[in-house]
Amino acid sequence: MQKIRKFEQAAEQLFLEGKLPGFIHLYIGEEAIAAGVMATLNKNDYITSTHRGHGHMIAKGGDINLMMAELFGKTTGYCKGKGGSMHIADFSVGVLGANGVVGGGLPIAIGAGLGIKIKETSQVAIAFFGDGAANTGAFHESLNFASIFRLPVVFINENNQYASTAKKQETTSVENISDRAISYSIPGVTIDGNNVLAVYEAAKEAVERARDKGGPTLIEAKTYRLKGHFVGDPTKYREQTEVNNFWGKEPINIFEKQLINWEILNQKEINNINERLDNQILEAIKFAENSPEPLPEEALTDLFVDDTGYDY
Amino acid sequence: MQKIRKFEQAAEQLFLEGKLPGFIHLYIGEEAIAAGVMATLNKNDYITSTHRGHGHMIAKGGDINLMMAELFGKTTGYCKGKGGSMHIADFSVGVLGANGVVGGGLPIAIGAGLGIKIKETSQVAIAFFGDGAANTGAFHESLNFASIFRLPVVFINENNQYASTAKKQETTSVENISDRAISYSIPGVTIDGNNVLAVYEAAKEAVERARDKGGPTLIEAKTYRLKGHFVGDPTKYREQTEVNNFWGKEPINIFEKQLINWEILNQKEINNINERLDNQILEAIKFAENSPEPLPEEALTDLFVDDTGYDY
Amino acid sequence: MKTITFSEALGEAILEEMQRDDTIFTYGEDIAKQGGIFGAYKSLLGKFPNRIFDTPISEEAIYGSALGAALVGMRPMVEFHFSDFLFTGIQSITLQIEKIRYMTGGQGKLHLLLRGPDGVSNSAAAQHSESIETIFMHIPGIKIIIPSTPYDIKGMIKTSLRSDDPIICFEHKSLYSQKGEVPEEEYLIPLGKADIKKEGKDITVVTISRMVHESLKAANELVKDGIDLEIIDLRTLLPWDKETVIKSVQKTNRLIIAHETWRRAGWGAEIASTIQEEAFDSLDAPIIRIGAYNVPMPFSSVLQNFVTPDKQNIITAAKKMMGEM
Amino acid sequence: MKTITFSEALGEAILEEMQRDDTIFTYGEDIAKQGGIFGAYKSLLGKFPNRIFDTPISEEAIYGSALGAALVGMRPMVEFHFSDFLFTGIQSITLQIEKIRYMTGGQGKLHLLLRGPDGVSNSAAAQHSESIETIFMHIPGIKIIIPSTPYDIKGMIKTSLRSDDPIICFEHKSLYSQKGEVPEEEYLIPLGKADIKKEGKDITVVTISRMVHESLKAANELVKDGIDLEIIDLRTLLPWDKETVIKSVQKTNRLIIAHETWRRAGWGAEIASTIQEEAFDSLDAPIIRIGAYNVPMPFSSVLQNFVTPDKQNIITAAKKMMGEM
Ligand SMILES: Cc1ncc(C[n+]2csc(CCOP(=O)(O)OP(=O)(O)O)c2C)c(N)n1
Ligand SMILES: Cc1ncc(C[n+]2csc(CCOP(=O)(O)OP(=O)(O)O)c2C)c(N)n1
Ligand SMILES: [Mg+2]
Ligand SMILES: [Mg+2]
Repeated sequence: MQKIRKFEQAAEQLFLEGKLPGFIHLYIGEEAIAAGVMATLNKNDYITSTHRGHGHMIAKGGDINLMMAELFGKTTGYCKGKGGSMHIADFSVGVLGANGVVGGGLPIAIGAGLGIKIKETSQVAIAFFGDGAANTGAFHESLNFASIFRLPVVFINENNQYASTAKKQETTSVENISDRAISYSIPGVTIDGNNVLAVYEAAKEAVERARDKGGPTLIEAKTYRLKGHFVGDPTKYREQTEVNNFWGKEPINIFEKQLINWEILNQKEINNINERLDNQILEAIKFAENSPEPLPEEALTDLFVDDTGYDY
Repeated sequence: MQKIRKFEQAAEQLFLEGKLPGFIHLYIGEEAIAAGVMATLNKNDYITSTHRGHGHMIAKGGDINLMMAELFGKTTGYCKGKGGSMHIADFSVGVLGANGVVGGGLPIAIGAGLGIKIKETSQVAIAFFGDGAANTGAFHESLNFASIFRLPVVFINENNQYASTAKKQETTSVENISDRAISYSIPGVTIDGNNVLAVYEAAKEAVERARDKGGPTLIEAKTYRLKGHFVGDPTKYREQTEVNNFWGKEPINIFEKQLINWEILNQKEINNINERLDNQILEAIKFAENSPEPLPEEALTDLFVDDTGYDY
Repeated sequence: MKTITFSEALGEAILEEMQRDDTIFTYGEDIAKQGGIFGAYKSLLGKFPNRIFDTPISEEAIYGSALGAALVGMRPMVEFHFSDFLFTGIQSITLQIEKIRYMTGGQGKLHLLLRGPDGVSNSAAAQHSESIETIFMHIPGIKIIIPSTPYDIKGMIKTSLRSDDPIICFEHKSLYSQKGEVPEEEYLIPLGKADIKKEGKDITVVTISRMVHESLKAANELVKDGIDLEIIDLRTLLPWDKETVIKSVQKTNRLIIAHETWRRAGWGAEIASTIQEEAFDSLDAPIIRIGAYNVPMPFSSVLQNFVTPDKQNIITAAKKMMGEM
Repeated sequence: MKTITFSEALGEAILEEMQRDDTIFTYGEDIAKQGGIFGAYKSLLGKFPNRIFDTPISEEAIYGSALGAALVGMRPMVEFHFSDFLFTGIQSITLQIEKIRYMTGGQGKLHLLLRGPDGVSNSAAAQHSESIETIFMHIPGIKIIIPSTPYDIKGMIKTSLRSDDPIICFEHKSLYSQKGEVPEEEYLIPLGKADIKKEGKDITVVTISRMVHESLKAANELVKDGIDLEIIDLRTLLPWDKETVIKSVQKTNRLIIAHETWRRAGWGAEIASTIQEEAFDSLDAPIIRIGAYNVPMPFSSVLQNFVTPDKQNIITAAKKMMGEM
């Protein structure tokens, strides 16, 4: 979680300094979801991510050097500078892509589930998606499809209460998004997405069910988007008091206190971790800054495996 | 109902005789739904229909001469021969089109509802759609949209247990399609779609709620498609015994018996009605057969209101 | 005359027409609360509370509902957020809006307007950078406007909001902040009429949107090479103003077509094919088409700039055409 | 050699490849129970129960799931039912399948095949008659095959099921029942290679699918007018075989492009523009494009026949081109 937080803070700062191009959507405040879910997965399990995907990548085992380089658009980045923040992927650790299309990852995740089912392995596929995405046609089609074929897929709704400028209740006609599970005859549960242990427990149960051929689950993890929709968002659609209030409930602080209370870590150990992470982030930035820009002509590669005869 | 039945029987026969081109999807066995719902509407209320739309047209007050002519592709038809069975419409009686796209009418219906809401009239819009359509993204988006804006729309699901070759339970992950109303916080009800009075009652309640700004309702009318998906369908995906069984439950016979039992009509009156209808159908066929084919160049009209400068 | 931005001109058009005609209403994602991503709705903030609102992320329902609303007598104007997201609801356009009037033998008037940003800007990458106007030029049933200046957007949006046909309007992201002169008094611009943004005698350049400005820059630079471009801004892509183009080609005998969308099977191919069909003997050289390389838009600005056409492509093409390279 | 239908040849290809490679599986609407609307799945009835199945009517999920399945190592083949219904799920293709490999810097192999019927047939009307291959030629990221004979479909589907790139295959409805010769032994046809279906010296006709057969009929009839057509069946539309076309045009000096899809901004415009760019001096006459009138497909067979191009359009164009009309 802390690694995600620090990565995001660095990304925010770099963006505000004008060092990063494009759009950046920060995961600050939502880290417990990625961390809790990914702790239940193996490396060869799959996830599909969203436009707010840095946290998923890091928690699934992505390399922050390659991530940072991609944010900079450098040739050493995960996508050789072709994707950027919204399209980071690392198929080798099972991240089948962030996605700039709201709801775009859901059909891909069920496809991974379909592949797993036919291959008869015990992998699972996780689809992360936002509260706004729960109103897309892709959501409905994907959940029905996954249920009908009892696919090993877990749907993780990150309900951060906003879809860019729109409050969840202004656009979403159901109190708990998990109630929509009824429409697909699958288990649905709403949990505190700021409590990493609660996330872990719910995800574990769902992932085990999926591995045991018990079919999909819809988990709604309630959280809050502490930052603007994207870095630079004027955020005129909500009160600062609301934001401040949720800063008091942010997941990392809560979990740190628990770890100290339970005497699992002490403050010194936490400081050490933080220091190590700070260094890793600095390393990542250095790696990215020192990496070369792509050559223009590299734009004409990577579309097809075999591009014989193709006119660019 | 009987008018629909007879129209459909005629259409079936004409198709099998090779007189009608294209695809014909018959409403035989489902007549009580159109009849029951339309009895609750005014002429200036709107409906959107489906590929199986003859029944909706007739019940909403469509002219069977113009319908039959359209099935023949004649220039006197509702669409001047441009639409055919799957695209019959009569905006003047509020039928905003049959639709060859499964789920295609749902967004149109909510748009009609939106228009009504903004105009502040007390009209309503009805969306008819099949069990198969309940698995499309359009269904989900439309119901959520209608709920959020409390639109005066009633969603009538015609659950005839098949989506072409697929049994409802093989593709639809919920026992009752009306249970999906929960996902949109709107009333949902399942009724016997072969009982015209039950349809009427449920529709009446929903239509009144819609007119009173109470928002949308989802009604699932259970019925059975007594004929193939389209005329000519080899229908290898179901047993004839199942079909025979449902012929015993078809709506017209049931309702006729009730009318006789309650002494509302006697057999003679029924025979008279049937005779009158038979004549009307014969008239319609004659009208259609005697109507001229369109001229080829008429293909290049009706796209735009103002086609200045447009190259066909 | 006043000097205002493209966004402001667009906002003025919407405001004036909504005041004039209360059947016009407008909706989409993220437009009502902040005045729209690119500021087009700023002039509407606080006005018409029932006639401007935000929707769920449900593009098929959004576009399809515009059709339904038009059929019951309203004039909906929908923002499609990013042209890329037309794809998430495109059946409502290509299979419904574009077909229903024809299929029903001319019943109904589809007075609806879909509009929103398109084009490449600032490393938005592959899913937020597309220009897909060609699709709508190919599939019959919706008119296409693509204005390039504050003057044009205002006059054409106003005309569109009075039209009885469905219209889609693409606004290049880079244009919103560009300024230009707009008359104080009301005016309308007819659809289907190109605007010659610069007269010239050597080469006709047919273009739209951001590429109009790139063409003007190219023309400026080419002066020193003694090459005189005539720049035709089509403004309306469907129907496009064939007469104006042919007349120009008959004068210059040379044609370049410049668009930002992918070169392959882009609308430039339609113009080129038509002109070689109808003015074959006027052509002194092969028609040159300029468009993006046929790849998705990459993120890195180095790559993005390489893939996206600009004035330099036009300069190079013009010189080649005049035999100077 | 044996003589079988297009459907049967397609079925053979699928069966052989599924037997050879157990990562291939196939799904769609209404394919498993009756052997497919056009019979392509008849040879699979009862075989591979887990690898052929029917889905809900959820096109966005269907097409998108093919991408997911490919990314986990499978080779999905999806039927899109009618090409028109590509629109109800097209974001999964245009925004996902066509972009993900590029966006991720070349990660992954998208071995997936989308296939299904397209084209005009028997008054199916506006929502069931479209040919929309041009869209995929314009938006980069998927290869397009459009075979016209039993021999071609078998060899090209087999090749496609072994390809590591995403492919979309359009099969004209009128072809399924057509018969042709197919070798007993296994064969593959490489993608990207056109096939000269008839050699000739006067006019090159570039075409695909049903229009190949119309062109052959036209060629037959034109013999008596002393006009000798060379008919090039592109077979693969992306990448298309430019070399073969240019070589032919250098010989005949005349080019007709004939497709069933709408003429305006159809792929014929791409071929025409490219050839006038790259073989300007070989052309003795303007290139003629043949395509449907720019309207949705009407229902009545009188209207449908008027809108849809056929051999007569080719005959007329050829005569005009040779100065005989
Ligand atoms: C199909 C589509 N429509 C609209 C957008 C523009 N958009 C980007 S993010 C966003 C809000 C998403 O909200 P949510 O799903 O709750 O995710 P969050 O941003 O809160 O993580 C919107 C509307 C998009 N990217 N894709
Ligand atoms: C978007 C779309 N996908 C597929 C089809 C092909 N199709 C036509 S009708 C049909 C089945 C529809 O089932 P249902 O909604 O239950 O209606 P019913 O035919 O039973 O009345 C299918 C799959 C279509 N017309 N549109
Ligand atoms: Mg959200
Ligand atoms: Mg059904």
